[in-house]
Amino acid sequence: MLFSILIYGSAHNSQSAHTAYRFADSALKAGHKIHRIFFYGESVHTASELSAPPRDEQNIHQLWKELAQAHELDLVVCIAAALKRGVMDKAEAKRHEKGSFNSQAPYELSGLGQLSEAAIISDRLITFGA
Amino acid sequence: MLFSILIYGSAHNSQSAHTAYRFADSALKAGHKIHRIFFYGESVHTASELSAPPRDEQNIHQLWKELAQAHELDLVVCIAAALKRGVMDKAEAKRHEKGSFNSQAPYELSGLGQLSEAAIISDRLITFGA
Amino acid sequence: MTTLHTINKSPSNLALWHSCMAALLPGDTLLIIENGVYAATHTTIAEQLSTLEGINISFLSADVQARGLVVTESNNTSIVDDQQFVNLACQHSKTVSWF
Amino acid sequence: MTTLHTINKSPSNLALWHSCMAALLPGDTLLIIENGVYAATHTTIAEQLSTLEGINISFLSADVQARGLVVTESNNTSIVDDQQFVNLACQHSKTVSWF
Amino acid sequence: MQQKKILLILSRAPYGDAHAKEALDVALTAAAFGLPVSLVLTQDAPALLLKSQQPQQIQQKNLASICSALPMYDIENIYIETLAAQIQQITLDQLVLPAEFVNEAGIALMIRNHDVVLRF
Amino acid sequence: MQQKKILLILSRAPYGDAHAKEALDVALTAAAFGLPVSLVLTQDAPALLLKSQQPQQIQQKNLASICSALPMYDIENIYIETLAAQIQQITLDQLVLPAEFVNEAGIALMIRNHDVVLRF
Repeated sequence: MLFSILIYGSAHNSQSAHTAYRFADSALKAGHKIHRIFFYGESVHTASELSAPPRDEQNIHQLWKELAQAHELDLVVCIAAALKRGVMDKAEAKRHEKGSFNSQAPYELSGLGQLSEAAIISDRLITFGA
Repeated sequence: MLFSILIYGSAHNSQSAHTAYRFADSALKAGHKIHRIFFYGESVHTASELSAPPRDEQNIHQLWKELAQAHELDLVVCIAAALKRGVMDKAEAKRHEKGSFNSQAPYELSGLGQLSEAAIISDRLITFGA
Repeated sequence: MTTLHTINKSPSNLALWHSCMAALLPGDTLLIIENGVYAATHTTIAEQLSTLEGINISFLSADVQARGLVVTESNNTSIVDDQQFVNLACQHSKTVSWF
Repeated sequence: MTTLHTINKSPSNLALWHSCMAALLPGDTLLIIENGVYAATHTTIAEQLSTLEGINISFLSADVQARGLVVTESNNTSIVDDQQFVNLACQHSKTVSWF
Repeated sequence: MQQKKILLILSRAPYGDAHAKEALDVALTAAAFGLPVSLVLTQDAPALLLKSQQPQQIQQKNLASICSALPMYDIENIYIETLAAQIQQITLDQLVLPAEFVNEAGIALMIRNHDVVLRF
Repeated sequence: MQQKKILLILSRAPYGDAHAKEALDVALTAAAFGLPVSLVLTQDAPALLLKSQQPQQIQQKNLASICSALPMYDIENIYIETLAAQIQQITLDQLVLPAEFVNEAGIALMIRNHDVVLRF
């Protein structure tokens, strides 16, 4: 089965990013494929590498990064939702004349079209809400 | 009258940061003083200078910054809430071995004690919720 | 020692609205802001607000306008601007925010 | 063409729970996750869930444990783990998330 | 590839949070992708279509204006949940575009008849 | 300076979002500042005190453990809203610490009698 996952909940004020992570991990362990993880709304903060939770708490940015690297997952962050919330990669930082950036691969900024494409391609699109 | 303001709502997914801004602006125009603005919970993202909203939309980071500079306001961001959400100044970025930072004066990272102190000192503490 | 209460969630959050209305005492003001202003046209909440005795009900003007609603002013119900919001916070000895 | 519905808000969000329960059709599964699992001990919602006919009700195990609740399994009610969550998503042709 | 029909169920009021705006962005993008999109406005969402909205003072974009552009993107299946509109005393003549009422049973059937359902 | 009495009204369930944890952090800090703190748990918040909580699998801190430390910080005025507890079928013997019931009228009086009231 080919899954895509839409995450809408805040990275650090909602359990949904972690529930989505457990779902993705379980789906991969069962032999399913994941076409794309799409971060939208408040969930775009997941892509910020500046997140520094206490050592005994979950690091959701790191969890997704490691899962993506292990399974070559496509982590797409909605670019419009990300820019207004202060999540940007090197190219966007330059374009917006910012002195620094806080996001990089495997997180990738792209348009909402990637969500529509995921809906078309995948057997199942599952949302983890705010 | 000496006010302090506690902002709890998300900077970019809640109207409350903007309502709080209008309240602060009106209080200052009426001749009141503001002891402190305390950013807690999801509102800490307000302190990120990487925020790049479309030009025809409000820039809440900039609005507070300009109000603070015009009136020497004390903008305090809860450090624990900020660090886990990826909002940090130069000193914290160094301490957490991050390659960049996204917050600086007039926003200032400090502890929750600053909220208790504001509650003690101020005539009124008003919350703008999530 | 009266209180200025603010509420910013739409009345579809009934549990919040019920808790808030139960916490009002004579002399208090309930200032309705942001999505809370949908209370003005909500069938059951609008009626309950009109029966609260000794409580001032205010709607924040900018939010009523933004959402295109009509608020009928009466003895205990008014529309206030941002400056009057500040005055209300001064006139009551504390504020409580329902969200 | 059946649906897997998930719901992640506590039953104190009655408007959400009512919309969700009204959207269930025979053959659908309602998987209750995160703060939704408080439905297990909520007086009115727990009873309404038990009267839904032709609907499978599942609670996500990790969330039930986290919150220290007890779920009574029955004909139409079960506790599932993360792996079974994935299976449910496969068995139904689409998912709808109530939040 | 078979064309998938998308149903968007909106439930939030405008301006208080970003849900309504972000849901409309999804609708417009999906339509631009050539996907057939239906919209259902439930709970607090019918107020999104009120033509009287004037959000200048709170410095937000007028969402009614965005909604009025939906037909230009071939999004013409726009439904309002009957009870939600009644609770907020919203009538069809107050809206920026033509919409139809649908009840809860109708929404259940729409969910079953669409391929992808997104809620906001 | 006169000492101000602080009332914290919690309304959210644990784990779904950060409200409960962040409210407890405020309570502990205010108490460390020497302020008299009272806690009232309303709506979904009484579940915060259930001793049966085991959040290891969802990788969050056990909030019941944090709550059980409240008396060590001299936070001993802990109240549970009666109806909220009844709706969730929560009884006092299930809790990590002693708490008292309070009804809605009692909460209204507590708000009036405290100097600073924060809700979460």
